[in-house]
Amino acid sequence: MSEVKTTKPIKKRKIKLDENLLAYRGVWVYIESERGHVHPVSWELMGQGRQLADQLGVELCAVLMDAAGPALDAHCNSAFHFGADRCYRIASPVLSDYRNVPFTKALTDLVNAHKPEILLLGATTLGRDLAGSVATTLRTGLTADCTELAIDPEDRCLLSTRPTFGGSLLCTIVTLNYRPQMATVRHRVMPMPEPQPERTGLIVDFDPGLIETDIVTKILEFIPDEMRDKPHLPYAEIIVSGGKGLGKADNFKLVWDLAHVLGAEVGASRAAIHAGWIGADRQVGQTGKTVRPALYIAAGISGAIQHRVGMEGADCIIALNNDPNAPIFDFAHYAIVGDCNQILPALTRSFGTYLSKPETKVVMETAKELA
Amino acid sequence: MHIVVCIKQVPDSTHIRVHPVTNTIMRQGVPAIINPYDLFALEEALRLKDKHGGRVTVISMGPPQAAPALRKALSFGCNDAVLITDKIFSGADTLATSYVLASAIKMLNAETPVDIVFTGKQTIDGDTAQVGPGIAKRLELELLTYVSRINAVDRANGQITVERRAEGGVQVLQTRLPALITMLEGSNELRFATTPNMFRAARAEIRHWDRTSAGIEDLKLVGLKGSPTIVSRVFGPTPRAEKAVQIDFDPSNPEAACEALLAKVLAESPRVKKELAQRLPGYQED
Amino acid sequence: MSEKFDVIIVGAGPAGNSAAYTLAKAGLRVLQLERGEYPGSKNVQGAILYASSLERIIPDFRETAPLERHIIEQRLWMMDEKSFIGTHYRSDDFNSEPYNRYTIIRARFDKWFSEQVQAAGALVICEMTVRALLRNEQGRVIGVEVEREDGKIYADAVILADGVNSLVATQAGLRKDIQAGNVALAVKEMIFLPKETIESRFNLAGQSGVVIEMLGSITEGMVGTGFLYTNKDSLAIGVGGMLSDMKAQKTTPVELLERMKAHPSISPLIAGGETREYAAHLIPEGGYKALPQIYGDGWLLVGDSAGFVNSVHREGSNLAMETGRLAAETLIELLQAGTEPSTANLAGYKARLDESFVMKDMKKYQKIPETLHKRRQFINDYPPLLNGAAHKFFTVDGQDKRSKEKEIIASFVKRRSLFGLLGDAYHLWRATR
Amino acid sequence: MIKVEEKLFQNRYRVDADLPHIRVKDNTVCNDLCSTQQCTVCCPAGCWTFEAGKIGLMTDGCLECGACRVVCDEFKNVDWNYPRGGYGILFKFG
Repeated sequence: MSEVKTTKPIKKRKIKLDENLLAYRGVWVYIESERGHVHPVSWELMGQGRQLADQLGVELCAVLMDAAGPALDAHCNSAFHFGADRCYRIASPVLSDYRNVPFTKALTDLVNAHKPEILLLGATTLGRDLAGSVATTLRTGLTADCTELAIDPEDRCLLSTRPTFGGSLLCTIVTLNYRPQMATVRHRVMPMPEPQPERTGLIVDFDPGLIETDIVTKILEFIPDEMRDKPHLPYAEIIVSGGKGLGKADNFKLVWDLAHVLGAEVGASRAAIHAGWIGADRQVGQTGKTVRPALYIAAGISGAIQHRVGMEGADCIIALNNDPNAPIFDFAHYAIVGDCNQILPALTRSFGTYLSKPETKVVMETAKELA
Repeated sequence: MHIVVCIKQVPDSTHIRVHPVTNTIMRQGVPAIINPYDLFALEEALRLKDKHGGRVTVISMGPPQAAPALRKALSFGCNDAVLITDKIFSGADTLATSYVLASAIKMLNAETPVDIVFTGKQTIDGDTAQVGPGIAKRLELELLTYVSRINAVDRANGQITVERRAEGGVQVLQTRLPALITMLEGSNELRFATTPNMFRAARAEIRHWDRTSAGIEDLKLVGLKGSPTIVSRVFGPTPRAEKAVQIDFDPSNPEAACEALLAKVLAESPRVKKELAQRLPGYQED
Repeated sequence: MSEKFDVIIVGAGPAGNSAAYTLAKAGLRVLQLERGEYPGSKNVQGAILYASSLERIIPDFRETAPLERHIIEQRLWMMDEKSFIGTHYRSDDFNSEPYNRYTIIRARFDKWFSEQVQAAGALVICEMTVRALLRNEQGRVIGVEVEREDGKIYADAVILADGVNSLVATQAGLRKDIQAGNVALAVKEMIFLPKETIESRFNLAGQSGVVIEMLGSITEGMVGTGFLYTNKDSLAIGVGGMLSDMKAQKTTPVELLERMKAHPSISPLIAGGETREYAAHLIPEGGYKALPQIYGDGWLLVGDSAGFVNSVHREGSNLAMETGRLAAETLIELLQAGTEPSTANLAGYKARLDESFVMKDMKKYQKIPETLHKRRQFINDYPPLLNGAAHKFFTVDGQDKRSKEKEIIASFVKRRSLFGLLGDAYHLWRATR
Repeated sequence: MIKVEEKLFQNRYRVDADLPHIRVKDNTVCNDLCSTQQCTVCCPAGCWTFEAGKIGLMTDGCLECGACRVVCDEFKNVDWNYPRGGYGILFKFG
C-alpha cells in the first residue's frame, strides 16, 4: 500500500496506455469451483462484471478450470445464465483440486493469449492465493477486497475502492500503465444477479499443456469443517448481542434462544460481561472483538461509542431498547423501543416462523415464497 | 534449517480514528507496531527452529524508523535481523515490495541456504495479501497460503506437510522445500520473550541494507516507479446520517411489531435476506 | 551466565532517565528497565518541564528535545461556580532565550530523553516489569527479578524510579504503602484544537504558551487543584483532589472533570476541541512529612517513588530530575572509589538533597498539606468570598464605595469571624515559613 | 452525563486477555463487610462496580493509577500489580 495522503483527492496522473496495452479488451471473471461446487461469490462477480462490460462496451467472459466432465460443462451453462458472452474452458485432470502452480500457469497463459483489460476474482482463500501469484507473474496491479468497482468515464480505467487502515478509511486505487487491471471482491459484497436461463454463448477451449508429474505439490486429503463450538464472532454473519438493558442474568437466555433460531453467534456489551452474565470472549467493542456481520441484533445495549466501534460495520443493525434516546438509535437501521424481555421472544417466534424451524407451526410454503 | 520471516511495521490502525463529525483522519500520536498477522508467522518459524534447530532471520522493508519492529522480533528469539531501507523504495505497492524482499532473500540464501520463507497473511494497512505470493513467484518457491498447521517437516528428503484453510474445509498438502508459507491468524499464540532474548535483542546490531546490498538489479521495479497501482483518493466512510427506522411496539401484541420489522428487513437488506435464505431447511447452494 | 551491571534503574520517567544518563555519562555499566511498550507509555503529568534541572544534565537539550510551548504567562484562578478571581503574570522577559519553563507531552519527551540515555551508553530495555528485588544474606539489595524466564539480573546498586505507587520498594518491605491522605488523584484529558485557535484564545504568538492553575469550586470541597496547559495544537486539562477527600464523597473523577470543563470560564477555552486521550494518575502530596526512608543497603528511591513533589508550586518533574541526578552522583563517587553502596555510605545522597533546593522546599512547605487538610476554608470559603468581594466592588450600582467596602469586610467577618481571619492569616504565614 | 466508556474509547490498550493484573482478595469482604465500596467512586476508569450486593471488577480499561489499592485501606482487600511488560494502558500522550 503506498503512503496514505491527506483526504483531498490527489490529481490522478494522466494515464497514457502503451500501444501494446490497447489490445487488452474485455472483462473476465474467474469462476471458482472446488469439489464440483461453484462458490457464490463468482456469480456475484458476474453481475458486477456485466455492468462494467456494458459501460466499456466490451465482452464479459467467464474463466472455468476443472477436470473435464459434466460439472464443468454445467458450470459453463450457469455462467451464460449469469451474463457471460463467452466462456474460456480449461479442462485438465491436473486442475481437479486447487493447487497454486498449475492454476497460476493456466490462468497466466490464458491472459497472455486473450488479453483482458479487467480480471476479477473472489476474495476467497483460493481467489487471493491465485490472484497474488498471477498478478506477480503478469507484473500487473491488483487491488484486494474491493467494496466498489467503477469505470472512470474519462480514461476507461477501473476505479477500485476498498477499506484500509482496519476499515476505518476507504481508498480508491487505480492501475496505471499495466494490464489487465486485477481486483478481488469479498463474498456477499456485490448483489447476486438474477439468472436468465435463456442466455447462452460461445465456449472457447484452451489447453495450457499441464503435466501432473511436473507439479511438486500433492494433495493428500481434504478434511471438511465440522460444527464449530468456539465463538467465531469475527466471521459470524448474524450476531445477537445482549447488554445491561436486559436487566438480569437469566434474561440472557432469551438472547441465546433467538441466536439458536437464527443460527447466529452470541455477543455482549462490556457492561453485560462486567455484570458476569457471559464470558469475556464474547465481548464486542473496543477492547473486545470487531465484527462485520450481515445482521446485528442489539438487545438492551445503549450503544456507547466503545461498543459502536466494534459493530457499526454491520450491514443491518436492529436495536431493541426501552430507552428511546439510547445512542444506539443514532446509527442503527431499525429500532424497536420497548422491553427487550417481551420483544426478544416475539422476534424468536417471528424469525422461527419465517425460517420454518420444526418448533414453528406455519406451513412450509409461506416460508418458501417469502424466501 | 534457515528460516526467513518477513515482517512489516504498520501504524496501529485500530487507533486511526475518523472523527465522527469532521470526518478527518486522526493520525495524531498513532504509534507503530509489528503487523499483527506477521506475529503468527514469527511464532511458527520459532517453533520450527525450536524443534529442528537452525537459524531464523527476520527482515523488513521500510524507513529507518522501522528498526524497533525488527528489534522487537529479535526479542522473541530470532537470530538475525535485516532492515532493507532506501529512499527509492518508498511509495512501493505490493508488486514493488515483493521484488525488493525477493532480492534480499536471494542475498540471504547466498549466505546460508533458505529452507522456508514465512510472511503474515496480509497487513492491516494494506490488506492485499500479495507480498507472500509475489515473493514465492519471483524465487520459484512452492506457495502454501492460509496455513493453519504445519504437520511435519521431513528434512532428509526436503518435504513439508501442512494443513491449508480452504472454503468449507482444510486441504492437507505435501510439497518440496524451499517453500513460502503464509500463516492464518489464530493458528498459534505468540510466546512471552525470555530475559536472555530481551537482552540479546536490546544489544543486537540490526543490519541495514540499501539497494546495492539488497542486490536490487532493476531500479525501475522499485518504489513508486515500480508500482502498477497508486492510491488516488483516501476518504472516511460517509457516516450514516439518518436515524433508525422506528417500529412502534404494542406490548399487548408483540408479534405485530416483529412481523413488520421482519418484512422491512427482508425488503430492504438483500444481504440479510440471502443470509436468512441459506438457513432454510433443505437449502441447496446451487 | 546471568547479567551483571554496576547500577540497575527501574523506570524510565524523568527521575530514572536523569539517573541513567548521569551514570552512563560517567562510564558506569548501566541497565534501565521500563515496563511500558516505550518510555512514556505509562507516565502521566500535567505537564510542565523546568529547564533549570534539565540544563544541569543535558545543557543543550533545547536543540533536540520535543518541547511544546515556552511559558510566558502564569495564571492563578480562585474559582466560584460561575466566576474566578485571580492573578495573571505575563512577561516578555519569559519570551527571551533561554526559556525557563515549557509545556511538554510526556510520551514524546520521555522517548526523546531515553534516546539520549541510550546514546550515553546505558542499556535500556522496555516491556520488562520488575517483580522483586534480589537480596544477599545480609539483606543488601544485589539486583532485581523481572517476570520473564531467567529473570534474575544483578548489580552493585538499584535505583528505584518506578513512580508514585513505588510498588517494588513497598512489596520488598523497604517502605510502607502510600496512604490516601498523602496522595491526590488527578484525571486529565488531551483536547486537540488547531494551533491558530489556541493562539487566538490565549493571545499567543509562535511557540509561546499559557498555563493556568485553579483552586476553589472546581474541586467541589476537596483539597485539590485544576490545571489547563497550552501545547502546540492541544490543551492539557485536568483536575485532582486528595484521595482521602475523594474517598469521603460520592463524585467520581469523571464527573469532577466534566463539571470543571463546563465551568463558564473554562468551556469557551476548550470549545470545539477533540479529546484524544483520557488519563489518570496519583500525585504525591504528603510533602516532607510523608517522605519514606529514601536509601538503604544497595538501593535508593528517586522522584515520585520517594514522593519528591512540591505541590504548592506544582513542581514534580524538576524534583524528579534533581533527585535522579543526585542519586547518580552519589553512586558514581562510591563505585568509582570501589566502596560498597551500603546504607552508611549512601548517606551522601541525603546530604546532597539537603543542600539542594529539593529538601529546602520540601521542608519549607511541610506544614501545608496538614494546614489545607484541617483548614478547608482556604479552599471552600476564601474563593467565594474573594469572588463575591470582586463582584460587589466592580458592580456600579449607585451604592457608595464606603458602604461597599463595609459590606465586603462584613461578608469576610460574617463567614470567618475576626478571630478566624487572623487565625487563617497566621496559619498561612506559618505554613509557608 | 458522560459515561466513563465514552472517555476510555480514545485510549490505546493492549489487553492481556486472561491475565487481569488486579484481583479482589476475598469477595465476601467487599460484599458483606465493606459498607462504602469507595473503590467504585474513586476509580477513574469505572473498573469497579457494586450491584445486587456483589463487587465487580473488569481491568481491561484500567489506567493503572493505584487509587483502588490505596482507597481500600480499611480491609486491604485489593491484590494490585502492574500488567505484564508491554500490556495494559499505553498512553499516546500521557
